[in-house]
Amino acid sequence: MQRIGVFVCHCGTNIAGTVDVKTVAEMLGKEPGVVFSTDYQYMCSEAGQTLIQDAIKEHNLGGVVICSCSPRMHEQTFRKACAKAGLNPYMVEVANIREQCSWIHKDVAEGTEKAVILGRAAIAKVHLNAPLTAGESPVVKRALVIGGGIAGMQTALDIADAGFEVDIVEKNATIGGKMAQIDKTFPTLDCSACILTPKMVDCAQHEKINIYAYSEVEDVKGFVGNFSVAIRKKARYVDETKCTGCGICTEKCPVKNIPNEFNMGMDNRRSIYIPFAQAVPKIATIDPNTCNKLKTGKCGVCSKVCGAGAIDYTQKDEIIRREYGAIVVATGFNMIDMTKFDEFGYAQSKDVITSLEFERLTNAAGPTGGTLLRPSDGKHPHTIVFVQCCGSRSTTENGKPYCSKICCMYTAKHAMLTREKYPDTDVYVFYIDVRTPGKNFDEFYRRAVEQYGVHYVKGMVGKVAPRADGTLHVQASDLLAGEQLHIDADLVVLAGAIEPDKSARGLATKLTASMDTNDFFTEAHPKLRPVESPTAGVFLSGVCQGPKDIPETVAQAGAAASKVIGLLVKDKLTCNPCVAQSDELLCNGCSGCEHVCPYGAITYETKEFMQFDRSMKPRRVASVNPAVCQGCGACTVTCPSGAMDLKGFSNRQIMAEVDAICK
Amino acid sequence: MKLVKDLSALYEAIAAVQELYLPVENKGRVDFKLYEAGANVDIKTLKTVRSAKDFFFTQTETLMGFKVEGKNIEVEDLRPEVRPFVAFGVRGCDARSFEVLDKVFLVDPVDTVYEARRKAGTVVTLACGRPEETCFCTNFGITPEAPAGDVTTWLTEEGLYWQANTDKGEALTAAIAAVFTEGDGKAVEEQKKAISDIIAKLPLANLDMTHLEGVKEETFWGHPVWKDISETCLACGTCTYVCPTCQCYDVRDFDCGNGIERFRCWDSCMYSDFTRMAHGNNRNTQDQRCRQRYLHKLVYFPRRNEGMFGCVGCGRCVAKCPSKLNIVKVIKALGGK
Amino acid sequence: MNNETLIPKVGIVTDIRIDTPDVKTFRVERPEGGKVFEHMPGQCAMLSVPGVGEGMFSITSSPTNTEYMEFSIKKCGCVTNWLHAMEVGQMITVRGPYGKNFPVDTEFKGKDLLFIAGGIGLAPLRSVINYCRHYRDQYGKIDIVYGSRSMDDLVDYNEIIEEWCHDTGVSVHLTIDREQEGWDGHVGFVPNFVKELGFDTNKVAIICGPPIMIKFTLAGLQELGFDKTQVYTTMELKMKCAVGKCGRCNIGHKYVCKDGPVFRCDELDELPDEY
Amino acid sequence: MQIEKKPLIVAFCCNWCSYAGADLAGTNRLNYPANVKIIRVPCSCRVNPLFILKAFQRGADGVIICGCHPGDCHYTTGNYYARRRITLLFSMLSYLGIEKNRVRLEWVSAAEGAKFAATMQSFAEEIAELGECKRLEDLRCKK
Amino acid sequence: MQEMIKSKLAELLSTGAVTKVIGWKRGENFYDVSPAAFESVESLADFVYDDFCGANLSKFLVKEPGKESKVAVVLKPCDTFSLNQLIKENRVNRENIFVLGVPCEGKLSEEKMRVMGIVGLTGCKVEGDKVTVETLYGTETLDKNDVLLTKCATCHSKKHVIFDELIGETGEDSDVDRFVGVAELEAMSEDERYEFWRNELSRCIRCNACRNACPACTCEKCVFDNDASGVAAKSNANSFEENMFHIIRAYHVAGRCTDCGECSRVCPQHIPLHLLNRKFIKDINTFYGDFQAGADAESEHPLVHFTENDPEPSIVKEGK
Repeated sequence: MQRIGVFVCHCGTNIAGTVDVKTVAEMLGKEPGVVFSTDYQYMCSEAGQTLIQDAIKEHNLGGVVICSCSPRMHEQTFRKACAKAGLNPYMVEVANIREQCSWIHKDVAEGTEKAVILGRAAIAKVHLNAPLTAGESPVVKRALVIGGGIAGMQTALDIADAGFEVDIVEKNATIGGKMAQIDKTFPTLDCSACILTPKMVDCAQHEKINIYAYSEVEDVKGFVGNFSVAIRKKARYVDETKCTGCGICTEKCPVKNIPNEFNMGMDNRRSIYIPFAQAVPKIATIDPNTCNKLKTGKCGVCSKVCGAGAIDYTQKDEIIRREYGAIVVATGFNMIDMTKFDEFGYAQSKDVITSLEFERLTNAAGPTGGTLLRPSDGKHPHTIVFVQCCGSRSTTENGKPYCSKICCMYTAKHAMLTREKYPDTDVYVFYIDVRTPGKNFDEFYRRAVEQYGVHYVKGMVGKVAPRADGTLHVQASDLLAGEQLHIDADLVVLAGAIEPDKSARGLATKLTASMDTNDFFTEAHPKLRPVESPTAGVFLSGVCQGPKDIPETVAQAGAAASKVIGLLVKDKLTCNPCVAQSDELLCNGCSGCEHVCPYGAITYETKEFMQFDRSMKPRRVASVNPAVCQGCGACTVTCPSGAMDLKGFSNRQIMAEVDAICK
Repeated sequence: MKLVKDLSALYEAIAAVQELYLPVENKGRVDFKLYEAGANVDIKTLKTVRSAKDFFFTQTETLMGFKVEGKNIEVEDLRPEVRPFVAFGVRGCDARSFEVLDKVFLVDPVDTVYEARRKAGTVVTLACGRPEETCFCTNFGITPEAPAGDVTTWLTEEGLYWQANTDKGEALTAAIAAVFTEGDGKAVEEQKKAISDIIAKLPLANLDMTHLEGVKEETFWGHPVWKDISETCLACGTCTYVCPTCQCYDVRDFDCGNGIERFRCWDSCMYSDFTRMAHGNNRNTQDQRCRQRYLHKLVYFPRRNEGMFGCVGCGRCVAKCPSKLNIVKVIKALGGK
Repeated sequence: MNNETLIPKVGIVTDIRIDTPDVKTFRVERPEGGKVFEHMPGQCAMLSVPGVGEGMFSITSSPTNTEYMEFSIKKCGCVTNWLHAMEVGQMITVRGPYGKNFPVDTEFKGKDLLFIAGGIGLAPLRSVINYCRHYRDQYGKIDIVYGSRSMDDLVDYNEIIEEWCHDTGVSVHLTIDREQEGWDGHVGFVPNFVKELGFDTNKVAIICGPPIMIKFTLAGLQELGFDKTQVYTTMELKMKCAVGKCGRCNIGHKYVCKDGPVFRCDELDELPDEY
Repeated sequence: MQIEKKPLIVAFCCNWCSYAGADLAGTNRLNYPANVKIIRVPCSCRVNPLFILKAFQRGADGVIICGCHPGDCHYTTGNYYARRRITLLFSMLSYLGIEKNRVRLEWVSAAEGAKFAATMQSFAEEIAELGECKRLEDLRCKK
Repeated sequence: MQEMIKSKLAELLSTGAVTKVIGWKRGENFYDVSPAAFESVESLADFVYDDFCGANLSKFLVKEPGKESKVAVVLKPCDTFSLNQLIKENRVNRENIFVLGVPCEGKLSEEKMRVMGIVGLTGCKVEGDKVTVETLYGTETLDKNDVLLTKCATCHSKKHVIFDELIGETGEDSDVDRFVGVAELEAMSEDERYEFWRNELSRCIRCNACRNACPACTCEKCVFDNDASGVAAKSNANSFEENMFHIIRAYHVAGRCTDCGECSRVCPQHIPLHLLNRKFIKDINTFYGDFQAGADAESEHPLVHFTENDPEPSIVKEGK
């Protein structure tokens, strides 16, 4: 029997509005073992925490129940507060009377009754809580960054600058990511490549950074501080150590008609290629799907022209296994497939392009050398229609429910740059809303409208239809004017929604990290832990967590890096003490638990046990590695004798909660 | 001699005055059940699966309740109200078992629940028309042809002969006087004779029990039969639960959420945790537990109760033990056979 | 005798004294004051915590105490853990008294008495000792040999030092198992200490303690010339009903809860060696 | 005092998805019946059939288990094991003649606050229709 | 047959290959055959192998020390599945066991004879499909099929899946549909099923024979005996506890139960407990593919395994 203190939080009116907190405190005060019960405005506030700490000391509390918001919100806060008052933090239970009570019920009587019952369950549980002490596990002082875009690079650089080794795994042949494809950046209009490529070089040259380009994560084992990751280094058929990046092979290769991904397929590359001039690492890669030599065995031109003798057709994928203390996910984004949107005519006309394609069309290194030309006939477009929210903020099947966040600004940028360079061009922007919450953003947008005379039209484009003469008939509504517009455009640019890279879901499974329904990685806490995933030791950087622009990405990258550094500077980590535990005296040795453990945390050994007749009998018994166990409890249910139990969520505790709830 | 020709009329008559329990068949198994019209009464089958001890010593019995609030406790008497009842069709062995149980429950301090039931119950026994090969009650001086009880009955071709033995029996007889006619009782004598003849042929009816007379507690202490039996004893409670005289019980608390109920339930000395307590267990191995069970019936109990054995030879354990271990084997083994 | 064999009365804990690190003494009264029932030295009571369990404990206070009963309880299992966690004012249930008492009014009358206790074994004897001290003139000389693992494990140390040691005709001999700072008394195990003290055999001996201690002390007393009929002891076994019915404490033809817990050592000889 | 006893529903929710989904339902102020009481477990695979039976013993009229969608388990595989275990248990309960709708398993992600509320609403309605659980009750707990 | 087995066992004991034999021993009459341990060649005089050796001896191996000395055990085909399962779960050390496989043509149940109203059993002779029973009250001739143990009437295999030596020949898997009983229940309405099981389970006296005889129930300490488990009980206080005990008993052996039928054989109340176990077996076969526990000593049992495409529990509502 513990001496229990109960603390009921008002949460302003969040709880007190629908739950009679005084009654709750009074009723719970009558529960067996409860020696102190009170209510307070904000338990999580410093004053609230002090109240709890004082009560612990004054009433010699052995257990604390806090009736407040979700334990997912403030359990840690209260545990820490109680620990400061000398109470074991695991003697604290939180009854969720806000998210799961006051916020969903309107009737005070109903809410109060439920709050009391939830409080009772927590009290019943605390009675069976045992002080838990966290174990320790060592930290491997190396980080893995998955994704070599600006997010990944910045994270890697920041970690490496702090003196820790970092590996970057990039699935493409070069790092750089989407930012490398962008022409200019808003709102400053500085050249993207000019600010990005030096960072790429920094990464390549940093003694603490090791880049695995053209590689993918194969599997992930282990746990925070001790991840073991298998990296698949895909075969480039080019010896990295020998290739000088001279590019002769990429000029001589006879297979010429491969759409160049870097330029969004708007020009061609060879079968052996270097994605772009500033690629890092600057190493040629053979595309095995198109290479004649690899497909048919006939050719071998590149091998002949390579002075360094770097071409190796026999190269195989290589699996490298390395240990890491922390993993940062920076898998970035792609634009959604616009061909699904029939109304925009993307599939019907070459002159309906995405904004990223537009970036390439205006980029000096792009297919047109930076001159804005229509893809279909290479002529200068005179009327350009930009369509925002193509697939964003959409409830349709093909669209995305969220705002892609960057489109408003880059569309303003595109419109402005077009008007600046080609003042004879008519530029229309169709928008639902223009969202410009950022430093100098609104000024930038207003400049586009006011100085550059971009026609901003509030309304959505209903139909883009290619005409026989090559022009595009754009049907749209002007919501403000309340009229239908018909525009004959030469070029339509779609600001498509962005979505997480397709590889992210598979990766999330490997990392046991969670994702939301849009495949964005979930953060450990949306407000307070935005760069951590719920899986300890896995951090989030960049758009894989949600849409953001470059400065935000870089900021988050730095934040993720600082979290990683904070982890890596520790020599030991304290483990989650709510882990499984095996009672040797009850264990049958059946190995059921071992089979279901996803972490390989359970091992068996044979021990001799004294029988009642004093003879010794060998028996296999399970033991749990507390550093590896994550506390899911799969083993506990597999165990028929109940030898395996989960600390913090023991059979007795859960049953006590059931009992209390069903009282 | 009193004779009942129409058995259903008898059941109805008894049921009209008291609760009537009698053997009822259910999927080939017969057990004592409360009589209700249309019940599939089966008084020909010799032995019910469960013994008749349930009448007085039920498998579970709620005794009291506790209301706990804060530091306060309130005790509530939850013992059931006992209404007068008739146990019909009890065989001689089970009838003896009541005497055995009396020696435990009715000695000071008297078990009030048992006592109440015992007082409320009228036992109507039935002579064993067809003794079985598992029967060995005669070794304990039981007369299956004329069993004890408040009333003894014989089921003959003529009908059911009825003989009241006690005041309670007379009272019941008087209460249902209308169902009786008079018979000459010849059939009873014939049946007694027939039963005796069968008993002479029963394989276990004449066990040598002389070696159990006047023995001390430690006489059979180190006997090899204990280890022998315990090798394949499954440590289940079948023998104790079908036994009419096994009376060990446990007192347990059940938390109902809104209070605590303390109840008594059968327990078995064959269970490994029977004697386990906070600091040890004085009967740790199955051979010790087997020894306790059999010696209790054959030596300890007689020593305490003027030689009365704690076994009544009903043969249920002989038929029901999953490993076919039983007290007959023990008696024989102790006798050197 | 309580008529309702298994139904307890409610008692309230009015005082809790910490004797040793694992022994506490609880004072129990009726909620309205006064003793829950009368008893004789050596008898036991069933204490229970509803929902947790019931256990048999010897009554440590003397029957001559008219206000309350005391129980010295060592923490060793589920029920005792709960009892140890109790606070004053807590209600528990009590039923009893159970078992045979020490023959204080027959065999012990007028005789010299030798009490030998080890550890928590003093608890059952305290009731007799205080009873005999209360009726001092009815008994001869009283010797008390008491030993424990260490000084801290001596139960009722204050009472022993402040009361028993000052009584006339009462000699107290204390010992602890191992040398300890602050202890200038005897060091050694109880059975050996008894032999060293070398009592004359014209007295009744009462032993209580761990089984191993009882065994060796009994042997020691026999060496000194004691007959088993002069030696009494008290036993502890798994008990549930305390009225000689449930079958747990059955050893041979005896039920410890009813026929014991006090036995004369020659009676034990008759029983199978199962305790 | 109470005119009509509301059916009691126990919901076992895994910490990572369904409990978070329940929180989200709260954050979005999505109403569902108050007779649904949630017990937090680390994972749906922590739900022992004993807990479910215990809940019925104590007077629950319906039990629902919620976990992450298959494939999304925070512990990777927990809900797959849970699915097998729970399927077999439900099948056995039905085999014993206990109403099939007394028990349910739903996958609710952390993002599905609306689904959580809707699920609880529909389950509560279903249980209300079934009424008090008589086939798996312990009368001692219903006094 | 019996003599061949006996001489093999005698050889094992006399050569010191094993120090103990677990077999069957003749008792008071023809059906009274009990499992027994034999430690000397002389003691084998009592050894018996006949139509009443229904008990599955593999369970008794669990308490063997599992080291140093070797124990011989006589196993019928169905018993070998149990042993395999025990080996898989490391409850028995294969190295310390000598398995003598013996053929089985189905064992008889004297209890079935009693239920048929044949009492005072004194003798019995089996000839082909007929069984002639001597009783105190006359002689009866019965169809063997009617008095086969329930488990033998729906025997799933006469093949020894593990043995060191065979006496006679091993058989084949049988094609008897052992799920007929389960299917009949499934076809009933919910109410009918409820009534059926209430009638059956209400007879349970909680003697634990089913549990203690079960070769899969070998827990060091059963949850129902463990006061700390929160579900410990000694008796069924009411229908809930009857249900709970039997659900959990069957559930704990789900995927591990080899369908040896001991639970039904030993139940003094003749509760058809195998129908619970077989329901799980049938469900596992239907939902997750055919699986026979104990068929080998390696394969993972279905509850510690999964596939991503397993059916959802809603299948229970949709189907039968």
